[in-house]
Amino acid sequence: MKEECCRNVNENPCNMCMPMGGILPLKGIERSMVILHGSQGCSTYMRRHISEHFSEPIDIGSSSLNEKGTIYGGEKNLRLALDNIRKVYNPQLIGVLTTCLAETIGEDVNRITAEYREQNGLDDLFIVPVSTPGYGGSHAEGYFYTLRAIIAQLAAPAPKHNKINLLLPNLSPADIREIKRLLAVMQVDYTLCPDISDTLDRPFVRPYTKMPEGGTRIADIRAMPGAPATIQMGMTVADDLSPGKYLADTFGVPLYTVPIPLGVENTDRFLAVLSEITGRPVPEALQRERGRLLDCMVDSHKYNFQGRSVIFGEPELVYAVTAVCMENGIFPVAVATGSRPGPLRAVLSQLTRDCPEPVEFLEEADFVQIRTVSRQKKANIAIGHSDGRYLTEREGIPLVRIGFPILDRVGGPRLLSVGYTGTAVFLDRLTNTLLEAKHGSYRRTLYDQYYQAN
Amino acid sequence: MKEECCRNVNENPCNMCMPMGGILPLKGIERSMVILHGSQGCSTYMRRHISEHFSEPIDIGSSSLNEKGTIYGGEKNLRLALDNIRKVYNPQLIGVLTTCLAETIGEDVNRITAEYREQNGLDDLFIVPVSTPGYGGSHAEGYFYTLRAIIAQLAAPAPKHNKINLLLPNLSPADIREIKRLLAVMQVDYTLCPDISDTLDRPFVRPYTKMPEGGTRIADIRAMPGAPATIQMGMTVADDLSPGKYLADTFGVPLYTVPIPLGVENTDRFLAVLSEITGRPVPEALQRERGRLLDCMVDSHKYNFQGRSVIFGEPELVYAVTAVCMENGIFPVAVATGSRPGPLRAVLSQLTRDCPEPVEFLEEADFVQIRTVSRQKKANIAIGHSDGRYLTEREGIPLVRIGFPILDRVGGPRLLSVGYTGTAVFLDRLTNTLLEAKHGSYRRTLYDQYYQAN
Amino acid sequence: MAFTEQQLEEMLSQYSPKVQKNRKKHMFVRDTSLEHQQIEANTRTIPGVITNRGCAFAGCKGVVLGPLKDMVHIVHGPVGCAFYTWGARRNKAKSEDPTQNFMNYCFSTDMQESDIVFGGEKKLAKVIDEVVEIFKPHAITVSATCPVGLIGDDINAVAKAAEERHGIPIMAFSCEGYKGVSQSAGHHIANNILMDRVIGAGDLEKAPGKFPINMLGEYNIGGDSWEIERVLKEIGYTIVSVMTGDGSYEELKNAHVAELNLVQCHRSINYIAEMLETKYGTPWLKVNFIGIQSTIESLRNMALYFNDPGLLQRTEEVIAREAAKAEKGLEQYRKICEGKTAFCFVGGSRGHHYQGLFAELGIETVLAGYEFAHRDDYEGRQVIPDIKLDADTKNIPELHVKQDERRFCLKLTPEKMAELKAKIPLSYYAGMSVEMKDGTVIVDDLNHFETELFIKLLQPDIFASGIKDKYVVQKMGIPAKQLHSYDYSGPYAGFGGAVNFARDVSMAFASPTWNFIVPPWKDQPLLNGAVNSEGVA
Amino acid sequence: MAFTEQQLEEMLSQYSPKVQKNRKKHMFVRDTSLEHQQIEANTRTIPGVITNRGCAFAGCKGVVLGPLKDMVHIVHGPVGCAFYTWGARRNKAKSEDPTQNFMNYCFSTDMQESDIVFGGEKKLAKVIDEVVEIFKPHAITVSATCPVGLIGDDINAVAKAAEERHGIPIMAFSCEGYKGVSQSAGHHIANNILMDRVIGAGDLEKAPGKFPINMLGEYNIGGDSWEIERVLKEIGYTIVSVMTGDGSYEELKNAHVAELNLVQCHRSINYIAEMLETKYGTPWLKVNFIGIQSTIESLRNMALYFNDPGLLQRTEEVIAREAAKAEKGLEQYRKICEGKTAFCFVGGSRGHHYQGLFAELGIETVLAGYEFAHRDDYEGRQVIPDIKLDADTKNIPELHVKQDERRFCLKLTPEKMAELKAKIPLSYYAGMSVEMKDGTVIVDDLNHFETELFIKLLQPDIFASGIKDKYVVQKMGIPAKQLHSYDYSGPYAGFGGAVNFARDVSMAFASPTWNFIVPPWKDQPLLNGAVNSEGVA
Repeated sequence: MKEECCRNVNENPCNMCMPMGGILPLKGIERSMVILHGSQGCSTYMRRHISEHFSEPIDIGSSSLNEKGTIYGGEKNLRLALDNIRKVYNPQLIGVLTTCLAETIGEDVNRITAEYREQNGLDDLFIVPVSTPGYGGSHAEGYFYTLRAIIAQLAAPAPKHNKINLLLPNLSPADIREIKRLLAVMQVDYTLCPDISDTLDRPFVRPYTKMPEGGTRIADIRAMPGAPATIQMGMTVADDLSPGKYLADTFGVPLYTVPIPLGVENTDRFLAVLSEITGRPVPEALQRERGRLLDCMVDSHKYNFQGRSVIFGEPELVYAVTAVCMENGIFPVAVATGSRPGPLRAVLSQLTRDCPEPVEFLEEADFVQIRTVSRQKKANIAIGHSDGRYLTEREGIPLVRIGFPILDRVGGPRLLSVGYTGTAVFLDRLTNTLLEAKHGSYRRTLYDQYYQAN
Repeated sequence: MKEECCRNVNENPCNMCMPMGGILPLKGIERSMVILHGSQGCSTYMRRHISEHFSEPIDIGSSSLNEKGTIYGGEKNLRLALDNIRKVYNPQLIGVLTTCLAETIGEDVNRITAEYREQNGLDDLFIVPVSTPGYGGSHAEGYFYTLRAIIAQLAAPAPKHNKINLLLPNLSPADIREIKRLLAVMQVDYTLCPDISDTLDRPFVRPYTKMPEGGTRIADIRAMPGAPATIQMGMTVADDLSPGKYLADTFGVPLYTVPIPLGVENTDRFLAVLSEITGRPVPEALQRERGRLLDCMVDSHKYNFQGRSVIFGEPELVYAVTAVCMENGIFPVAVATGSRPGPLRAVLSQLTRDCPEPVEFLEEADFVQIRTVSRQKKANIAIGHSDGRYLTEREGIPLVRIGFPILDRVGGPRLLSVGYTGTAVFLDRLTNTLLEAKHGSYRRTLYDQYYQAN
Repeated sequence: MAFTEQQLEEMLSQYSPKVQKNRKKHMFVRDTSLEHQQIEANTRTIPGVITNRGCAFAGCKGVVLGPLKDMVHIVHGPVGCAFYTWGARRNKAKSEDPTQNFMNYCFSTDMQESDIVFGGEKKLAKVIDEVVEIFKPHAITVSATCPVGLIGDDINAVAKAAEERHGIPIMAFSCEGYKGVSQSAGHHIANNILMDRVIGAGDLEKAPGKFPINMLGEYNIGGDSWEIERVLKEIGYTIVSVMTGDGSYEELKNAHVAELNLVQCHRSINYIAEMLETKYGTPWLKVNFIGIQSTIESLRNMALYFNDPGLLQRTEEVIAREAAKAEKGLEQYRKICEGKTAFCFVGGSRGHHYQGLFAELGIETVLAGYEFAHRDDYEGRQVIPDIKLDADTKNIPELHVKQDERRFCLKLTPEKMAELKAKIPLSYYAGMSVEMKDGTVIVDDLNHFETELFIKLLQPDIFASGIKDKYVVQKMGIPAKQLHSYDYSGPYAGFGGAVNFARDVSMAFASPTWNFIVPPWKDQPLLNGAVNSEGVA
Repeated sequence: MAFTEQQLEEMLSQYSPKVQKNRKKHMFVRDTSLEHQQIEANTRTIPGVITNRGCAFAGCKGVVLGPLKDMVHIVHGPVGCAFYTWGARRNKAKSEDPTQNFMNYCFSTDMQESDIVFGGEKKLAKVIDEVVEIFKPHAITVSATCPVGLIGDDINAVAKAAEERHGIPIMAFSCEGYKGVSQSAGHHIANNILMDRVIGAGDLEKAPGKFPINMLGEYNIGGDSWEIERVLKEIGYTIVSVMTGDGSYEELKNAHVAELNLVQCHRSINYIAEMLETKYGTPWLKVNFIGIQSTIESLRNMALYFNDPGLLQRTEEVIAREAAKAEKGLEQYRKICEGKTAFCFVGGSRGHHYQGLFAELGIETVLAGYEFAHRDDYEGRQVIPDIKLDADTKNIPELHVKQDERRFCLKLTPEKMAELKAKIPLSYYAGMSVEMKDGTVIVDDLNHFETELFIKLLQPDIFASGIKDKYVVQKMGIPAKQLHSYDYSGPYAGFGGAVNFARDVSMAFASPTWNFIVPPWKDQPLLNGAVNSEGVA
């Protein structure tokens, strides 16, 4: 619950805005572009932040609405933006995300884009309008809402095939590649969406092309209704934001909801679902990886048991990280998200029911609240994106970086944390952070006392 | 060169002794055991250190020589040790490593083991006696000398086949698994030796067995003379320690010497050799991994260029790490090994010829020398095993842990650093260490000045 | 490599005729044989053409207000815009009073859908109350994001009422993102209110030391201002205020006592400079502390203005010592940089300022431009009367100040002023273009499409811009230097900064990393000379 | 779960008859109905049977000498043995004089092949000279590794000559690894020379405070000694020296002024305790500061010895306060530990000491044993006259001390002594076995093969041993607690340590990690009851 229900100021936010979240899945569709319908500042700020996290070019168009547009509407600008984006990028899909401005002035982007498409005879171009005002939710909601819109726009009745739909939350490219490896080992055919593993972690290749290779193929999204099942990593996704639910309700595709495969149990669940759908057992090679993770957990459990974690970020990631902490006795003292109330509370309270101390759960949290509770409950390890760095600077709580955005370190896209093997290296990061803090204080004493001797 | 040529004391050594190095390759052979012929303390100390690095049981027999043995010889004890090890472990191969004691009293282990084998009619058991007195060299020499002895003992004329011999220095299990993945992607048949990737990074599996699964198969080692080529990661291995040279000289197997595939160029070289031997090109998938590494290098090059590294450890690893530093402008100010003079000096001076400042090179170094030169030459990042922690504690130089032994952190066996993808995550560790130090000092200022405000 | 108008035309021919016509006006190849080369600037970016421009909110809250450390800056709007301006610009600050430094904080009213529907005034009022209660700041700013103006929240009224409630200045800035055509609108909005409400609000009637100056348009990115101040203080200047790097409300309110205003970034702050002259009779001097020669020249011009023998002498002494030291520092880097070329597209003054420093390293700037400048920043202030005011510009309110009857005082006689103006850029800026060489390219509001084409045509050795185009260009194989945030480095201003800059630029050239960009299995020329044809607008 | 002799026999039947016979002597099932149960100990480990035992060098340099912080400990030999004793035992130390703390250093003569051939005496002499020059230590030890004795280096002569050259004590320890049958030989060697050369070398004739004591056989692993000293000082004792945790040459040389010697680890230090009694007339008291009851008992016994009313009262006051606090701390952990069983195989005293603490947590010790103990450590000192001295033991020189004519002084009258001996373990140790319950197993020099069998048969909930067997047992699914190094934790001694221990042991039980050891696709019983048959020796 919120620390003070009557507090209004948001100091040091723990989340970004809805259109920011909408951009990410669009970047994981093959040859797709994004236009933000609003002031050009929105596009610039979001490009800046996404670029810094991924160290990649992030091309996002803007309809560059100005004062005149606020009075007469932005249709002309949006049409011009569509023209220009089409000419320069020749995309197969354009996502049109609204902003505070477009929504406040009541732009009907569904109509505008539909007419535009029809008038220009653009049968081969998909345009996905999504209503993502900044006040409509956090970037986490924007992410799933947009993913749902993409699929709702594209999916069409299709003959049955054997590719499982796999719908992902905001994961690192390295994590997505690891999930693909697991799928390959399980010999599963799949349509993974969105897939930023190539588009937002581009190799250096010649020549530079404006549009990156990779992303989920549009034909595959079109055919999603013919899939034997949908697996959605979305324990915390409300039904009205859920693309998997859409496919189930509209086309009857069976939906399996699983957590991000971070941790033993979550990875077990993912593989068990794959097993169930395909009828194929988990192969020996993955069982050995699991055995290695268990071995690693056993080896580190004593150090980990001394951890008192504070976990923050997007609900879906927060859920999975909490699971890893619970499995390893790094019991969370607080779990926080900047996002709005949703299913997280219920699944989290189930997950943390065996916690020796009650877990403080903060929704719509800012970092002032997170810092306060971390200090009060003596957290000694923080896990989340890099805006949590003030927990280190001001409270001396070391931060293990995971999630989005990571702006003060390199390699966010290369952070591997999922699957048995990924969990083991993620856990090593946690354990070693605890060990370093432990040795660090010992070292400090040593340093003070013996420095002159050396 | 040694800082003071006439110095005798070794303060805080940077290396271990020869039999320690001999144990490691023996642990990478399928169903093999080791007996240390000497005082039981040798076995106990080495088991302790290897166990702590790998978090794995390390069973090593001892002939438990005592004072009587020093007078009358240790043959009886060694025979008894062989009996008991055979009975409990039922190994396919036993390595008998001598120690200071056995060598000083002049034990003829070749004769003893040969007679033992013959007298007991042990056609199916290989016994590999190796002369590894503690004063005979560092553990790095012991490693290759033992690997050579294993192959020399086992290899026999064999029909031609298509499995390439791949001879490895002391790498982490995670690195070996990555090398195997590269070989699989390149569709290469191989005999990789030694292979500790399963034996010293055992999954938790039921039931516990005394002998781990995995390791290089003895039949494969026997057949090494029939291989189309040997690839040895051994730029720094002297001919008389070189198993690859042995196979070339004795059986005419062409020898390709490559560095550990750490860094772009070293990985290129490894893949190019595979390409050359097999006639198969480097597949697109690996080229993309290479492109990702380049992209990562470009993204981080500015931060890395501010690095002044001090690198220490086993010669072969030191060479490869130096290559990564050279590629990324983290120019080394000093490179040190506790090992004896060997080929490292020549290959290193070639590698570092473009360094903007001359690189201090220390052979047979101890940590007092390494600390002195690090301080004098203002190193700001140390790269090596965890005995370098005093560089952090006393000189404030952060340490990026790699190699053996890592005793003050968990996950040494899970440290991935080779191949394009491994290099990228290794490089991220370096870059983020530099960034953390940079932000750290900024933070300290912030902390001092603004702490009360918060 | 001199570029020609013909090449430019060819390049532009890839655009549709309409866009071609538009964009042609925003660029030219420098030709000193022509009497004057005009450019179009500060006009709307074409929708869908991806540029680096931000919005009015960015210019107001992000650039001008943000660095004022002892004020709490509340963003009224949904949380995103506050988040995006949280610590993103590396404008450093330190404070003697740690309870009055709010630099690392981010305050938002976090408007929700219901606030949009029912109005956010009450929430804003409550947030102000909470902020006052918790932080007790000396002053507060409230910046509006897009929806605020649209739903009709009267932030001025809310601020005024809160001001009365709490007895501290609370200023409202209607800098909604859709105002104007770029962040430039926001600078203007911020300038107006700071002039109206802050500057002159202090009680000082006389500067606390000799040769009192304000430093305008210096935002202390990476510590730039600290390096400049170090030298100025050593020469003997009294720095009354810095606008706004490491700046404070407390200093700013007494800025009227300065006897000279230095203008570093002309674009973002010339409004205040002009108004200070009108209101208090204080002339302003265009300075440029980027590069050794520019720094020396700026210091000499300042000394000429005050015309004090001691000051003149100390100026020369400090210059001699500092320049010698810096020259020594630069030497090793010049070897690496000599003969290279740069592409320099930044903000509203750096596109100009860094050219001199590049030149000192032996690097020629082959293309330069500004993100959000006006014509005068390219062509010089003499064109201001000729600038057509379009609707977007007209929407930004002008503040008309008058002489302050009590405090106005001419700092120089009109004769002396005229004499000095002939020698130094007093209350004048000649713009960027005039200093550029024939065959170099000047571009306004460059976009991603053109960036790529220019990179291929000009093949520069280094690309100086920001994070949004950095990765495009690096992926083309060209090192990039962020001149907005300095890639976590700095300071780059002044004598010491020049050496830092030289070191960092040399890094880009010398890093062995670039040796590896041609893979062994695929050997291609570094750059495709031909423009690729994947799409034209 | 009571174990029976029959089960033991069955288990041992997997050995060959010869080994079976040997090993049977080293273990028994406790049966209090028998008058006495004898064990064989301190005999050779069978070659090829993998145990945890180290060597004489480990016992001498690694255990006893290593913690003496103000001496430089030079290892004469190839570099390995020095490396392996570098910071591996977590014996903590702090020093008032930072120039005289060498705890984090490792010194080796790094002998090479040529030194083996031509002798290492000259090199050793040079190394001593260098160490004196660089570090100026108050005293130096030289410990020999295997080859030294074999090649005939006379380290005593080298040390003596160096001592004369430098004027500081330099002591040589011929603790070559092949001496004796375990580290126990090294303890004895170290004891002898410390007694001969250090203790009594100081000038003090009287302790600097009341109730002066030495604490023997306490190595301050994880700060144990600090926790014990805290309480002792509070009661009013003067701690003259600790042997050797956080110990120093400077303290040790005045150890003769103590009026009582406490013995914590009987095995490693009883030689000195005895010799101190012979030479100075100071009795020793066996103490056990592990566990709350043992600590209380030890404190009361000490107070009884000194028999001072104030001391007795303070003892009870401190006990009351500390025990209450610790009890409170233990409460939460008892719930987790209650009903569990432990397997406790450690060193030469902890195998005994920790049983009481386990019991206080509700954990029964089902098997206990020592790595390197002698019969008296199991059966009590009364068996010492009956112990057969084999060749290995005979090789360790005995030091025969005599009464110090000047300093000898009976601390108690013979009558008082006899009276006290009836109440408290004065100059006596009853051994581990006597306190163990029927049906528990006592094993000497346990090996890996037996460990596995015992684990399967006894199914303990926690395994307390060291790093070499820890991973075997963890891979069998049983949590392990290192009682050599404490897994980076501690202190475990005294009142505060008991709570730390309870916390750490509870961790092992409560960690959710253990919930995951049965994979979902393979459900097996936690332990195979049947002994597996992969091989028998």
